[in-house]
Amino acid sequence: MVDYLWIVIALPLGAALFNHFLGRRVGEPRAAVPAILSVAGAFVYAALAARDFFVSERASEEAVTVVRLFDWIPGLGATAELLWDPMAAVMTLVVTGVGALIHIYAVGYMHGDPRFGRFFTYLNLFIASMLILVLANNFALLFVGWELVGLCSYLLISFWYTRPSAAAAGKKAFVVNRIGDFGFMVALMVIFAAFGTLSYTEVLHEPGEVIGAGAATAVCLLLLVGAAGKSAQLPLYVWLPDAMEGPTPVSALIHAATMVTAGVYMVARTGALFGLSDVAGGAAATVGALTALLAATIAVAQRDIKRVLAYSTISQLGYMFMAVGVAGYTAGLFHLVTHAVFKALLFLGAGSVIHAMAGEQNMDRMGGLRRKMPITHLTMLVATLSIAGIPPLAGFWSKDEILAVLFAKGGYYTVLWGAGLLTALLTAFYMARQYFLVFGGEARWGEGAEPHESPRIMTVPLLVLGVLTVLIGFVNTPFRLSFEHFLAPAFEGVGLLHAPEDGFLLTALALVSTAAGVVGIAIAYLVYHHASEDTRERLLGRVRRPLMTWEHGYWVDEVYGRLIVKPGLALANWSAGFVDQRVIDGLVNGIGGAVRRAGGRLRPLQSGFVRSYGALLALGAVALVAWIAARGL
Amino acid sequence: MELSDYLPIAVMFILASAFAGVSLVVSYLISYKRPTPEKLEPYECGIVTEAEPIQRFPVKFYLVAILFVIFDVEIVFLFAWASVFGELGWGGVAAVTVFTLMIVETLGYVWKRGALDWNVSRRARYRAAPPAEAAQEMAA
Amino acid sequence: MIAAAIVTADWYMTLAAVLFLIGMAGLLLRNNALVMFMSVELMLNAVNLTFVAAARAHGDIGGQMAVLFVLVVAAAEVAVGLAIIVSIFRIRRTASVDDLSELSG
Amino acid sequence: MIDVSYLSAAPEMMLVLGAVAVLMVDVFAKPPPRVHGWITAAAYLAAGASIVLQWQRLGAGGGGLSFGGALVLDPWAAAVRAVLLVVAVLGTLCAWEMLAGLGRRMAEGVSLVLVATAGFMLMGASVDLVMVFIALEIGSIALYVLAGIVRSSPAGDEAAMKYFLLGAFASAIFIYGGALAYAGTGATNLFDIERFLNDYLVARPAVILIGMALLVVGMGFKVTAAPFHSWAPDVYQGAPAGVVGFMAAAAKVGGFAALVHILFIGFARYQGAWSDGLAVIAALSVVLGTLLAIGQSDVRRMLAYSGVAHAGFLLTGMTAGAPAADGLLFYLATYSVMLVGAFAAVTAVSGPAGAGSSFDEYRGLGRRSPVAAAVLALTMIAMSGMPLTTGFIGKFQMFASAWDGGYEWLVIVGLAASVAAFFFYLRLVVLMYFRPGEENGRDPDAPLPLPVTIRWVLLFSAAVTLVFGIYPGPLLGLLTRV
Repeated sequence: MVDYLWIVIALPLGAALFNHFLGRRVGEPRAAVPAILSVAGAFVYAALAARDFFVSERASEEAVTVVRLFDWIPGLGATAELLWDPMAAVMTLVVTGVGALIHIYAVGYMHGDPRFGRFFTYLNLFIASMLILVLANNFALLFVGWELVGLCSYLLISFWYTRPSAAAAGKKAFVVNRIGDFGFMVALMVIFAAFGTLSYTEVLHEPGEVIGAGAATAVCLLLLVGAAGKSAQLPLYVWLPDAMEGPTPVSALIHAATMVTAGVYMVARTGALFGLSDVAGGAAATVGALTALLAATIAVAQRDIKRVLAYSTISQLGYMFMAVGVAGYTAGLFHLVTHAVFKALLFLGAGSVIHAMAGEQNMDRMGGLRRKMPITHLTMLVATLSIAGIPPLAGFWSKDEILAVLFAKGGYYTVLWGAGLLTALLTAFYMARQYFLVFGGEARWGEGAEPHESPRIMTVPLLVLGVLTVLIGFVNTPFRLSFEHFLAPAFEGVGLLHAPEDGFLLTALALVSTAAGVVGIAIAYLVYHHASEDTRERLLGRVRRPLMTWEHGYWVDEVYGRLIVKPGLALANWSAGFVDQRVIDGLVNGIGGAVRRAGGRLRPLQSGFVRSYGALLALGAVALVAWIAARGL
Repeated sequence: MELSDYLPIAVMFILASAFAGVSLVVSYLISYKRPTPEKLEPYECGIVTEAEPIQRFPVKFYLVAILFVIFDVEIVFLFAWASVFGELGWGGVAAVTVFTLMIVETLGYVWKRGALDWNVSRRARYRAAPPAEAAQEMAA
Repeated sequence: MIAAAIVTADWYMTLAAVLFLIGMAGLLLRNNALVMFMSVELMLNAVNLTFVAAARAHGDIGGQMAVLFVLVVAAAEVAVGLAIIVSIFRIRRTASVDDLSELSG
Repeated sequence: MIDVSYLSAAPEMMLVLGAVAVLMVDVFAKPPPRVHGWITAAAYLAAGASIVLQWQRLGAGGGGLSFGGALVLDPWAAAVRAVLLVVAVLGTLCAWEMLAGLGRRMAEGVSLVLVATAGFMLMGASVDLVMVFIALEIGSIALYVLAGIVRSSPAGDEAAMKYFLLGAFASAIFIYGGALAYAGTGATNLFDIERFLNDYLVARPAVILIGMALLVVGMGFKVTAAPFHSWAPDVYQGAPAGVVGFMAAAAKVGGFAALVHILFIGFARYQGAWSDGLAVIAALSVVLGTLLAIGQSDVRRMLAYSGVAHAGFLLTGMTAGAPAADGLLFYLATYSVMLVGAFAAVTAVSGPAGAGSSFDEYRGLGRRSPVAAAVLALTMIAMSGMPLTTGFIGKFQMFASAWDGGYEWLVIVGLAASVAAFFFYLRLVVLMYFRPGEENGRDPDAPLPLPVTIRWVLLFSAAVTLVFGIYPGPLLGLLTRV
């Protein structure tokens, strides 16, 4: 079974190829059939292959299998090898499981799109790439997957490329990710230089014997740069909100459930290296905490239903970074799994709402959808409560474990625990706010809008995910740490930080975090549901200033723009009204522009005159002669 | 004097090149540039040029001259061969024969293409088949 | 005997270096393609002089052989170069290379 | 005295024989174009067969010096020949339409391609500076003529003129370097130079070092390393589309082949001096090439500057010296196939003899010619060093060599440039797929005619780029024998 693990990757890849060549010919509904079947098949195969891991009494070495496919780049110690251990299995199951549901949902969502087949091509290609990423057994193959998911993300964000904003968002995502990739590539070079190979098996097996703490810190910080790019952490998170220009199933699959968690996965995977460096771990946790808090505040003031979820995703990814930063890998991965489920559900629900409202995304023009869309409403409610941390839903267990781990680490990390708690409160608030704005209260939609429940092909995945949201948390409760035991073989020899076992402390922590969630929901209820229109206006008027700052995401795009673009121009933009879209050319296009200008400045070198070319050649020759003669003498 | 003792040459090479380079750059940077057609004439002397200074020759002179140069210079290798004729033996003879055949082949090609005809008529006949290309054919 | 009066290989090589630089300067400063081309020939002749002088100094025949090859290559270059110059002259009526600057950037 | 092994020059002999046959048959029989095609194919086949024989000889422990020490038969020379043969076959297919359009001068065009290939092959086999020079000129002079072979094109003439004047200048610099090296060591043969430098302690090696630097300059010109690159954009833009890919790839392979012999054999002793020099040139090439490519609005100029950057990457690997040789060869082989593939697409768009390739012509190419657009996109992605293409593996090897050689800063520069390079490579891809076709009177979606020869080239280069990108083992295994 495990020997043929490549089938898991080959299935979606084959479907992608099929749709690439025949997608247009087979027509709309049928193009989705191979796409869905391949991903579902991959899920089933992976589940069967993971069967052995559930037998708990096995020796841990046996649980880790390396499947060798072929010699890839012999000189680099990069063999095409797949690593099948519990962590890879968990990731594979999440990717294919959630992926399959989203594929089904997309059949309804993308109905009528002229490039229906192409959409599934990209989606399947993404699944295959993501599986390469999680199954790789060396950094080179990891990098392959890493780049490919980036490429798919880019293609899918700008899927509706006729919209200029979609094309710009795609570009932004790509460029910001390149910045992260740069750090990652340098990290790979350093790892290769230090270890002489890129294979996990050799690099991650007691790396402390090969490199010292200083080198480990450098490697881990570089890896962290890469992870921050892919997982939208400070300061590279700016691309993710814009990525919401893509179709909603894409947002659910790539920008919530799977791809953006690749950074978390990578840090967990390289836990052996991070274990050598407290600095790098602390940096990861701090970045995560800051990102979580910052993104949560921004989410509070968003009006676009998808942007709320985007910032919420950034915030939740911050949680995961906090966990893996303190070596709480189980907690981080657990939250990764639950988050994949309930955030995919939230996105799909939002997509269902957008679908019903004929493309409307502004929550100010929604309201009262509870009765029009019962299934969507119910599932969204479950997911909202889950992310708000209300027991016994999935989000409660995983978030609670992260906070417990942080608290257990103590010292400086208690501050981060506080930030996490505050974030939990804010999370509950903005999610409840979203719920009340969309489903509660009176209908505020305009003339001619006729909201209706989505077709069954979209609601069934919602229901499945809803049930999962209720149940999946129970795989790892403090009463029964099944998930932790399951993952244990993957973290053999890594200093894993566990949640405290003190029952009283655990209960106290759980009560505190639950209270935070309840308080957040209560405030939202009072402000957005209970209070009259006037009272609400008056209340919000008092906090207008911070709200506006948050609505515009602290003007980060603008600030980035200002750092690069001419200060005068940026100042004009600043005072011109803080229009997010107008200054979207932030850091990204700023750097692009700077590079392009530098290129432009060099162009006169190439004047077209033979003699100036000759002069350049001669000067170069003289300089080289002088240099070499000076070196050699 | 040591053969490798050429530091003065190196220094001069660098100095001279740097001087040339720097003066080029400086003159480019500080000079006024107001070109007029007169200034760009090869010989600017106040009187407007009416014709090209030198009468141009027909292309056929050039062709013959070039062919002469090529064949003349190629023969240089025969001297080198002749001076070690004895040592090289039959292998040398074979190599030189091949070399000579290549030259003869070139001669055959240009001859057949009409490059050696002072009189244009035969070249015109050669080109008669595809007349459209006649205009492009001049310098071939 | 005055030592300086003995003409050693160095003298030739210095002369060759000077010739080479003159050729280089000519190439960079003149704008007539023919003259530029003649400058290249001058540079190649400086190379020949260096080869011959060094061959003499080393008592080695190889340098002299190299000269023959350089000569022949120079002749081949002449043929092609002049053909290109003539071809351009036919279309543009100029041999100034500064007029050839439409391809740039 | 006579140590002539004809096998060690057999491929070149076959090609030259083919060139002679094409010319002779043309003047005496005035055959249709297809006959030239048969002769050319026969010449390539014969050359390929000789290369196979050479490999066998090498495998049996044969090889070594020949022709009075001017040529060497070693795995490097044989492998370079194989690469060049592939480039030549692809290049000829690409250029075929242009060549056939030359009418009575077609034979000249075909024989020039054959002779140029022979010349660059010889560069890879030469271990004598004079021989390198002759080989270089055989290849280069043929390329000068090819650049301007379409008579009606002013851009082609300008390209030929610039290429010629600057090329002659660079050649003069190169052979002056050879002369100075000879003056300093008393030998033009690289093995003799190596022996001299090993046996004698040269107290003041200025002449030798200057000579070496000038040799590097001359080769730097051929491989379009900055700052000796300025001819490339203008020549690529002005020369007839069909031959540009061949010109660019062949000159680069030949130049690097010779540079490797010169530096790794002849001047191995001075590695400390030249690897620093190469590092500086490499950094300059990578940075300048990338920056200048970003601002271009012509595909060929963009490819030229990207070629400058790629020369920089290759030089980056070369700084490590001899251990980098097999990686270099892999990079050269795969990059030249990509390059020819990209220019095949350019040929399809601008027409066989066209000059210039404005970005606007590529708008909506994805719809007009899916094959050309897909292959061009693939080559762009590969050139940017994306994993799962040969570009990634080649680049990674270069960086790994340089890092091992202690040039960490150069690797960082190269990585940063690779990141920036995504801008312009992706720009073309976006243009082809995500922008509507131009609207200057004709149907923006009108299918683009794709001659069958060009289609072969496109598919072949795409296949090589992908297959060996995913599974480079066999190719690497073959080339590591070098």
